[in-house]
Parts: sequence; C-alpha cells; structure tokens
Amino acid sequence: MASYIGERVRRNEDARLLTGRALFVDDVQLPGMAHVAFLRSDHAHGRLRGVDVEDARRYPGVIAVFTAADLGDFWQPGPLLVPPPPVPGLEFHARTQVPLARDKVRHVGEPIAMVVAESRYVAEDALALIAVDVEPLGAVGDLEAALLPDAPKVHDELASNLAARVRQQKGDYDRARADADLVVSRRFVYDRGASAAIENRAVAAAWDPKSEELTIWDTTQAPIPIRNGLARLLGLLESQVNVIAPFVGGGFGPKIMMFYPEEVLVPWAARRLGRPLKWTEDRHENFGATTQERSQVHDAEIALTREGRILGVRDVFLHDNGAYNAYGLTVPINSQCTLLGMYRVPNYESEFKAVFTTRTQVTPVRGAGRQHGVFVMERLLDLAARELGIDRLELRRRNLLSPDEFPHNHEIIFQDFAPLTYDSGDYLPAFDEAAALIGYDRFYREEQPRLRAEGRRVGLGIVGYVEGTGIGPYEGARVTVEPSGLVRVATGVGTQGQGHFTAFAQLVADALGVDVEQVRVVTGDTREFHWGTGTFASRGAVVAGTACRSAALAVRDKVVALAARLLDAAPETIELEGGRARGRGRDDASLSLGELAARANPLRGAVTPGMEPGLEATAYFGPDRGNTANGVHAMIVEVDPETADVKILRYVVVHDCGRLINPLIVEGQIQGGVAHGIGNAFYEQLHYNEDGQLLNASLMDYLLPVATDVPDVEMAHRETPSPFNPSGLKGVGEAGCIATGALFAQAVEDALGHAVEIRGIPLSPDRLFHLMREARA
Amino acid sequence: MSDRVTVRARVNGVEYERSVEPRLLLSDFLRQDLGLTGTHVGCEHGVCGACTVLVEGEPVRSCLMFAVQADGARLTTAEGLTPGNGAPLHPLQAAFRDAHALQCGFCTPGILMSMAALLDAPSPLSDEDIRATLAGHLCRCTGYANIVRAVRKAHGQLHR
Amino acid sequence: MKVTGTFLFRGPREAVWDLLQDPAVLAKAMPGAERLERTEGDRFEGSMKVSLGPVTAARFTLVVELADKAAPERFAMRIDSQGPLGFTRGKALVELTPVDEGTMMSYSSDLQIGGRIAAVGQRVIDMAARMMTEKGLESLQKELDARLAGGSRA
Amino acid sequence: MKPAPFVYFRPASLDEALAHLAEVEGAKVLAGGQSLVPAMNFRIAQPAALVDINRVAGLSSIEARADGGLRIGGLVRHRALETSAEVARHAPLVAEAMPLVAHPPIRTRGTLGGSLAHADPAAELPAVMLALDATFTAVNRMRARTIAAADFFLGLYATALEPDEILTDIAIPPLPRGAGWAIDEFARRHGDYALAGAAAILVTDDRGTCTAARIGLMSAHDRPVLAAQAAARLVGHRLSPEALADAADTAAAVDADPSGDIHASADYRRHLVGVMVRRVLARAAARASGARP
Repeated sequence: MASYIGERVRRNEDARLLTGRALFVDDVQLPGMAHVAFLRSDHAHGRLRGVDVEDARRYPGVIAVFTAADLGDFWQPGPLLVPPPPVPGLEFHARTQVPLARDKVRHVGEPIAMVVAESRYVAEDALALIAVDVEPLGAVGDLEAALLPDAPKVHDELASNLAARVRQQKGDYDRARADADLVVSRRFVYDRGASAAIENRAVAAAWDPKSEELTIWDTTQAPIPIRNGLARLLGLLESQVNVIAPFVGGGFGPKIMMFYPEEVLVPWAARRLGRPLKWTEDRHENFGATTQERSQVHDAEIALTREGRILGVRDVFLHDNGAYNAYGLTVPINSQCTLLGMYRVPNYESEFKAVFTTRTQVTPVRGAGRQHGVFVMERLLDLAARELGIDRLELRRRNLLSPDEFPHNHEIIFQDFAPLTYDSGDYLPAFDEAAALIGYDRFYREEQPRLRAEGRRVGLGIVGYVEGTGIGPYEGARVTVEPSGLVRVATGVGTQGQGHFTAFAQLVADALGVDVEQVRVVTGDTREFHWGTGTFASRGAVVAGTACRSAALAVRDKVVALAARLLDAAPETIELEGGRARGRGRDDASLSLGELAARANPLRGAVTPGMEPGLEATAYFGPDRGNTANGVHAMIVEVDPETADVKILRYVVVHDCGRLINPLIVEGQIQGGVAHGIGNAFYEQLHYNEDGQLLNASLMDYLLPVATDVPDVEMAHRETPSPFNPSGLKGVGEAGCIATGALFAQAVEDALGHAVEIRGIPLSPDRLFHLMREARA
Repeated sequence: MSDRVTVRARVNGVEYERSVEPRLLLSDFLRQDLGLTGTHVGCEHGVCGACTVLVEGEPVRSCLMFAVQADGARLTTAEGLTPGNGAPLHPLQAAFRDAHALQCGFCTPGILMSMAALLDAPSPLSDEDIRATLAGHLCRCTGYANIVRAVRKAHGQLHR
Repeated sequence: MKVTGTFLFRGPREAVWDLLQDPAVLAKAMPGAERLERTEGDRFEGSMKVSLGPVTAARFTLVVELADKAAPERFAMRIDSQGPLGFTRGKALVELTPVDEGTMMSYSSDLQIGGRIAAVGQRVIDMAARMMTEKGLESLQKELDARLAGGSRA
Repeated sequence: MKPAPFVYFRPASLDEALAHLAEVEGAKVLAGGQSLVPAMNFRIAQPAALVDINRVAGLSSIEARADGGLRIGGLVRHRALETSAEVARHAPLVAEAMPLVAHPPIRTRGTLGGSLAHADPAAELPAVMLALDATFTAVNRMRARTIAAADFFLGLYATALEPDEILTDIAIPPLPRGAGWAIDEFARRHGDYALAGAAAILVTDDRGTCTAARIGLMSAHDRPVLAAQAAARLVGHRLSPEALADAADTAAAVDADPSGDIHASADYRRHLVGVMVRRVLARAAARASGARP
C-alpha cells in the first residue's frame, strides 16, 4: 500500500491561507465589540505613585478604564509555568508577571492601565489623557553589575537580583584541567533578540450570559492550558470556557507564554462589561510586551590533550531573565545541556546564575538558549584547533560520539527533568556529508587561495549541533471516521504554520488507507479536544503526531472488525485502501469507510456487546524522555573589507530529525530556521541603553532579514530513527537557527585570515569594522 | 471627534460606500468596515508589507494610506485574486502551494499582491529581481527561498 | 544620553550669568518651550511643544530647577519633562569662565529619554540633541546681544 | 498605533490647497505620506489638519525642456521617476537612484516633492538633487520663488520651505557634455536608509580634466549636504585613482560630520562616507571618460 509518510505532500491548509479566508484572531468581529488599548510604562524601573484615569474615563467613546486598584482579588501574579528541575543544590526565586503594575514598574512596556472604548482609535486617544506619577529607580541591565551589592533591586523583597543559581557537573573538571596539554578560556557574549512573528499577539473574548460561556480567541500556542487557567481564575467550569487558537501568524515561542496580562484582563473585562472585547497588540507594544530572546555572558574554557581529545569543559554564565521568570529555568538549562553537542566530553562543570533585570521577560524563543551553548562550544573548539595546529574539522571528527555510544547519558538534568540522554545519532557521516557538499577540501585547496589572490575575503564555517526535541509531558488526539467518508482529527496543540493540518493528516491517512485530503485536522480549539499542553520545543509532530497515529490505528482496528463482520471475512484478511475496506482477494465485496461509519452508529437495532458506537478513538502519547535531532551546517561567506559587510555565498545543511513525515515541510522549517538564525547572528539585536530604554522598538530599526539577505539553503537529510516512538520521529522546528551564530563567527574569522577573534553575537558591520580596526592597530 | 467623510471604492469588483473618520487607515477600512480580513496588519509603519494591496493595479501599503484617499479608487486584495469560494486558485496562489511558499500564512496576502503586480509585466524576471521586490516584505517562517521558486514558476506559467 | 560642549558668549561673565537665571530667557533658549514661570525660588514650571520634521505638536510639561549655584561661575540645572510621548529627565552642569573674547561656557548634560521618542527616534536623536543645543545657545547669544546693546543705549 | 484625529482637506486646485495651508492653524501637506503616516501612526506626529494634495491638478508631470533639462512636478511619484523614459534620458542619475529608494509599494505612493520637503539626511533624492544642482519652486498664496537645492536643506528635517508653501516644481539642468554620474549607498538591508551614501556628477573636458564636480552625501551630516571640499579638490585635475581617493578622504574627513546611531557609530559612518564617495567617483569618472568624444 502506498504510504504518505516521507512524501512531499502539499499542504491541506494552504488554500484557505492563500485566498484570505483563514481566520486569525484579529479577524474576529462580533456585534457590539469594543476595543482595548493599554497604557504601558515608559520607565524601565520606578515606583508607581499614582495613576489618574479620570480624564480618560470622561473621553467620548470610552467605556471603561481599569487600573490595578480596580481589579480587586482578580489581581494576582501569573503562575510559575515551569518549576525548576530537580538539580541538587539549586537556588531559585520565582517572580511572575502581574496583570497591571501596582506598586512598581519593572520594564518599559509593562501595562499600567487598560482602556476599553468603541474603537481602538478612541482607546488610544484616551491613553494620552492618563497621568502616571512614577518615581524613577535605577535601571538594571548589565548582568554583572546587577549582582553587585549596591545594584537597584528589581524585586524589593529579594536579597538581590539573583533569580537562580544552578550548578551541574559530571566527572571532575579540575582533574581534567590538570591533565590537559592545552586549556583555552574566553568570555563570550550573546545579546537579546525579538521573536518578531509577523502577526502580533491578540485576544478577543465574548461572554454569553444565556449559555454562561466565555469564548476566547487567542494567538496562543497552548489553548488548553489557557482554558484551564482562565477557568480557575474566573471561578468557572472548564466546560464554560472555550479557547480557540485559530490560524496563528507565527509563534516561535513567546506565544506559549502564559498568562500574558492581556490574556487574563480581556476575558475578565468582557465578562464584567457584558460586551465582546478585542485587543490586538501593535508592533510598538510587541517590542515591550511580548517576551524576548535571551542575553547571556559565558566565561568558558576547554581542556584538551595535544592530540585534540577533549578532556573537559567548564562554563560559568549569567543569564538575563528579564523582570520576571514565569518560564523557570528552561532557557539557561537548554544552554547548559546543548553546549555538549555532538561531542564526547568526559568532564563537564557548568554553573549559571539567572538574573532579574529591568527588561522585558525572557522565555523560550526558537532555539531557546540552545544556540548559546553551541556558540560557546564551537568557538572553544575553533580556538583550540588553531592553538593545537589541527584542522578544525579534524578536531571535531576526533571528538564525535560514535553510533555505539547511544543511548548516551550525559549525567546532567535536561529541561524536561529527565537525565540528558541522546536517543540515537550518527554524527561522523553527517559531518563528512556536509564537508563534501560545501567542498571543504577544494575550498581550501583552490577557491580561497584563488579569491584571496584577487583581493577577495572569503571564508568557510562548519558547525554541528544536537537539539533536544519532542519532550513530554503528553499530547492526545481523537480520530473519527464520519459517514461522509471524511476523517476528522482533533488534537489539543495549536498550530502556527508548521503544517500540522497536513503532517497529522498524512499519519492518519496512512493508518486508515484514505486520501490525505479526506483527512480534516482541527487544532487549537478546546471545544474539540479537552486534554493537551501545547506546541513548543519542536515537539508537535513527535508527540501529537504519535498520538494521532495511535488513535488512527485504534480506529483502524474498529474498521477492520466491523468490515470483517459485515463482509463475512476474517479480520486479518481485511485491507484498507482508497477509502474502502475489502477482504483480500475479494474485489467484488467492499465497503467504503463512510458506509462503515454509518453502520457503526445504527439508528435501530443494537451495538454488539463489547463494541462502541461509531468509528472513533482517542489516544495519548507521553514520552518519558525527549529525542535528539542533530545537524551540521556549513557556510561560505565573503566579507567586504571596506564596508565590513558580510555576504553569504553558500549555505549547506545536513540534517537528521529521525524519520521524515513530509520533506517539503521539514525543508521549509529548516530554511526558515536558518533565516531566523541569520537574523540572530548578523541583523537582529534589541538595543537597550543603560537606562533600560529599548532604542529600536520598531521594524525600521529592529532588522529582520529580508529576501536579499537569506540564501537558498542546500539540504541533505539523514535519518537515524528515534527508538522512543513508533514512527522514529524526532522534531525539527528549531533546528535551523541553532548553529548560525557559531557558523558566522567561524566563517567570518576565516575570511579575514583570523585577524579578528569573534566572541560576541550578534555581529554587525559596525561591530566587525571596529574589530578589524582594533586588529590593525 | 472629527467629521466623517464618505468613501466609495470598488474593491475586488464590488462597489462599497461607507462613512468613516478621515483618520481611518485603509487597512482598517478593508478589514473592519468591509470585513475583508484577508489583508493583514503586521506593523502599521510600512515595513513588514503584510498589508500590501493593489490600488489602481499598483501595490501600496494600506497602513500608510487613509481610507478617504482611496475614495473613487479600484482596489484588489488577496480575496480578489480568485473569483470566489471553491474557484480554482490563481496561478500565483497555486504556485505558492506547490512550492510550499507559505507557513503561517500571515505575511502571504501582502506578498501575493506585490508579486501579482510584479508578474503583470511579461518581461523576463530574474531571481534577483524577485528577491529585490520581495525584500519589501518580511516573512519570519519561510526564509524566502520557496517564495522565489513559486514566483518564478508562476511567471513561467503566466507568460508562456 | 550625554551632551557636552563649549560655547563662547560674546559678553562678560556677569551678564551671561544674569541671562541664564532669567526664566523668560531660558524659555527662549529651549527650542519649543512655550512658557516657563518661576514657581518658587529656583524652580520653574512650564510647558514645551517639540516640533522636529515629522514630529509635531508633542506637548510636554517642563520643570527646571537650578541648584548648586556659585555665582557667577557655575550652576546645575535639573530638568524634568513629561508628556504622552514619553519623558526627558536629567541634569546639566554649566560652568562659565571669563576669556579674552568673552565668556566660555562649558556644559555637560546627562539626560534620560524614555517613551516613544526613545523607542523610534534613535536614528536622529543624537542629531536632534546637537541641533537643539546649538539653536538654544545661538538664541541665548542673540538675547545677550540685545541686552548688551540695550544696556549701552541706556 | 492609530493616528490621532485631524481635520481633512482635499483641495482640487493649488490655489485651494494654498488657501488651506495659509488659513488653517497647524495644517500640514499630505503628499505621498510614506514618512508622515508612519509618524502619525506612532502618534509622534499629530498634525491638527492635513491638506491632501494628491488630487491637485498640474503637479504630476515630467517635462523635457528645450535645453535638455527636466521639469518635474512636486507630486510626481517615485514609481513614475523610476519608469519614465524622459528621466532615464535626461537625468540618468535619478533613474539609477530610484531602485535604492525603499520598496515598490512605497515608491507607488511616495513623491519627489514630499521626499525633498521631508529632507531626511539619509534619503537618496535630496543628495541626488544636490548633485544635479536642481532648483525648486516653492509657491504660497502670494508668490512663487525658486530655491537652489544647495540653499534648501537647512538642518535636521529643516528646509527653506515655509509652512504655507508647497513645493510645486523641480528643475533639473541638462547634463553637460562629458558628464559622468553615479550613486551608491551602503544600507543594512535592501531598501533601508543608507548608513552612508553618495551621488555624484563629474564633468570633464576633452582632455579629461575635471571641470565640475558635485557630490551629494547621504547620512553624512544632520542634513543632506554637498561634499564641497571634496569636489573642489577634483576640479582642474585629471581623474586619476589617486585624485579620486584624495577627494573621498576629504569628503569623509572634512565634508562629513556624521552622528552615530545603533546601526553605525559616527566613526564607522565617516569611514563609510569615504568608501562610498570613492566608489561613486570611480564609476562617475568612468562614465565621464566614456562620454567624451
């Protein structure tokens, strides 16, 4: 039987998106709908002495204005989404965001007051009439200064700005260091970025007093947890709260955060005012109100033998939480764990301190801190290779884990609370394939010398990484064959462009022998599926996909049993193909799945004891640990020595995400991830000044890469199936962006003949110009 | 509040007349007053390109025009590329699907409108030409390569 | 944001000092200041309307306080201005030294700028600060010229 | 990000537009709106009234003059400049500049007069008009006057235009025989404002000696400026690579007075001015020598 798995199936969802018929949250318009705008802090840090909203309340068209004082008991800090993992000796202080600032403001963009008006235009008029009295306090930004005794404290009741301290180790690094022939140590800095989904966040809410139901449309990646949390906050049954995440215009992590202040306030006010409300974040708000990528400062060192064998790595780093830490330690632990990469590192010591600053909260954004670990490790290897006089590709080859070392336990705890264990992998062939595709040997033998002679500065980078994906806790799915012959799949995850409508349909179509376009997937609607967590950590296809497949196989059993009975054939002879069930070798007698569905739900007679009505099944999948995807990226760049601009000439990805469901989608994820990575490495940086003001809170000045900046990525796939799930899937959502910073640094250094040493990301022409000038001096 | 003005416009072949505030952006007029939510808003300062529509056949940022300025004009939005529900996709839309040139699809309507204008001319179109025009649009999902493929393919089909 | 520099006033130090203590004059020297009135001692309150290219009609409240005065040599000035587009807050130090050609003023200010202007104006904010400082100092010189001319007539 | 309220006028004639500008307190001209409307959406611009001149007749033509120059209406769109055969023939520097100006949907709406009146120090068209030695006609209710490009840009976003005036015409003189031209800029991304850039006209005589040079700079100062000192070092000399490099150094060191921002510190920008001027002069000189009989 033909299989859809592994096929380049065109997406089921595209027609709606291409014709403007797909529903996004801001498209929701209801009779009587009013509009919400928020007054946000201009100050990075200050004591809130007063908020005067009287003039705003009187402005024509204003329906209501709320401050923290108006919220009563509803005012409470948000939940701690991810408690710290069980690492011995760990110190952790949770401080989560509040709906509206009450005593203090802690970052620019923190909401202070909420205006409800007949239009967004009027609501914004009213914002200008609100007078806020703030006693300014010192901004906290520099991570080292933040921990000094005299630093202003972001949270007054804590002893300092230390949010967490985590130390993990395996082996004995000090001994490894003593035995080493070479120790290389450096400081590395990785600055903040924005997720910058093109769709900003939005929340619409309507309370129906007759059915006593609250319906919320939300650009969330996690509709079910939002529903559960709102029901609890509002004192409603979960069945009274419907959360719908329709088409979502890009997630990349921050749309998994909960609860954003707007997410609790809009539903609350809709119920209180008895009017449907909508708030749509504008781009300026997005730069202060939506959670951001991370900055970290690493002091790292690597110890090696003369032959280039890694003896150990030590890394001590500071991580910028922003003002709150609802997402716990996920991001710095990702950095800590991903640093080890593809390599055999017998001794590892890693300690980080997470720091409260007066900046927007940091939560996972595509890559979620993994790129920092990769940057540190790959930079250390590059530096060590130079000092040892070993080719940097060869140095990596000498330290790669070999296939017989899997599953490989790194003896430290990963973000999913399980020991960091790699499920499977085969790294050497991946490196070799990437080197062959980029033409590593020929580049150094012919191209680089030839172009250098012409005065052109070209350089090559090659970097490997692993990515922990597909973590639990669980997802579920319900598969139903309807009498029309259409197959309906409902799952709890939301979708933000990853192609779930198609990938899940492929898994189900294969199990049931139907055309993939006959499978209709519903995601992100709590009315459709009750249990689930969300789309994050490159886990949608692995966890929800596996649940879809299990449910479909359970339905298949029901189809087979019913068909066998009706066709008077042995169940083991029933074949499903082309939407029909038939006995093997009995082409004359067959039944369509639609007919079977109708027969499984009879209007008269009885359902046989032991059977359930309908052709439907629900299944769940909860992996006890995640998977490990991997990849090798290689790139050739040219640096203009006059302008310090960097142009990417070629970009190669050899990628292994286990079994591929749909190469078209996987390649799209990688190409897009690489673009995101290029942004991180060379274009995007949130520029905060020492007063905590974000200086580029617009898309004019926050530079997302455009079509002329991103090359067509050349890709090759390798498949080492995961043993942790029946389809051998791993996960791909974040892979493209993890290696890029390290890759840029290596390639640019190579292009400039190693005249400069790059220890910080993002790079920019300005930064490179100054590095080059310092090198000349 | 300022006085209202009347706007009459022909959008996707349909005549509309609405009374609006002069400050109403064309993007909001299309989405809210006409219910044509296929045009998306991503930045409201003219950078992201999601709100691009055709006015008299030329691409414009609908967030940088007031609705009143479109009075009397002929407009086309993403909804107008195909005649109606169930109709076959426009060759450009079909090429986007074939090449997987969209992921979340939020930026897509604006890109379609710019590219539709670019494809109007039968002159040869290099990848550099496509990328230069596409550079006026931000897409966070696709990394652009498949969009270039799709436009190249559609150009080949439309100007065979 | 830090703005530092020097400016040569063509006039004696005492005259420059007097000039700088007069709220009406200070108002003229701050581009966009609509009014500035003494509310008590060395505290002045008023409002300003900033207009710069596309930026129009942005109205701010303005409080200026003079401190650490050592006439006619130096003083400090605290500035606090707020409006719907954000705030400017900070301190400026002014020193006057007699020189052959007149009075050399050296100034150094450290200003915090917050809100929309800071968030979207980064490309031009340094240029704007430089330009507004220059404009202000030139108008002070004009005022000084007028005073000195008036004085000589008297 | 929605604009504040304003009173809207849509005059059909220049006289009507000028009357509104003269009579309505706080009125601003709305031409292409591609800089003004974003500022209004951020609410950093809140004009009390807008005088929308998009339907004013007579401001949208491009005419070749008998002497080989061009007369361009203030309301001519960037897109029209980009596609006009007259512009390509008579003002090839303008044609070469247009693809650098933002993106096609912006060029559909943006106007030449609007770009000049906005006077962004990083923009291409003011620098181009300086290099071309263009003359602008400004009209108010009482009179029309002409202003040379070199006298028009007074400071950051400040021009010689009075609040009651509209820029109606831009006159570009004919390109002399033996003239070469070029424009180049360095921007972070395609279509962005330049971190630095230059537009130049070089004129040479039959022996290859430079008889005139005009170099407009972008992002080199708080206003669009001519690199007058750099140009002075070229006139009277043959355009050798050394002479061009010397002029470029002068432009960077003397003519430029850049500020820093997050994308380019002042010293980097100054350096880039030198690089861009040298590149532009090299191309202009090559064209000039090709144009010689």
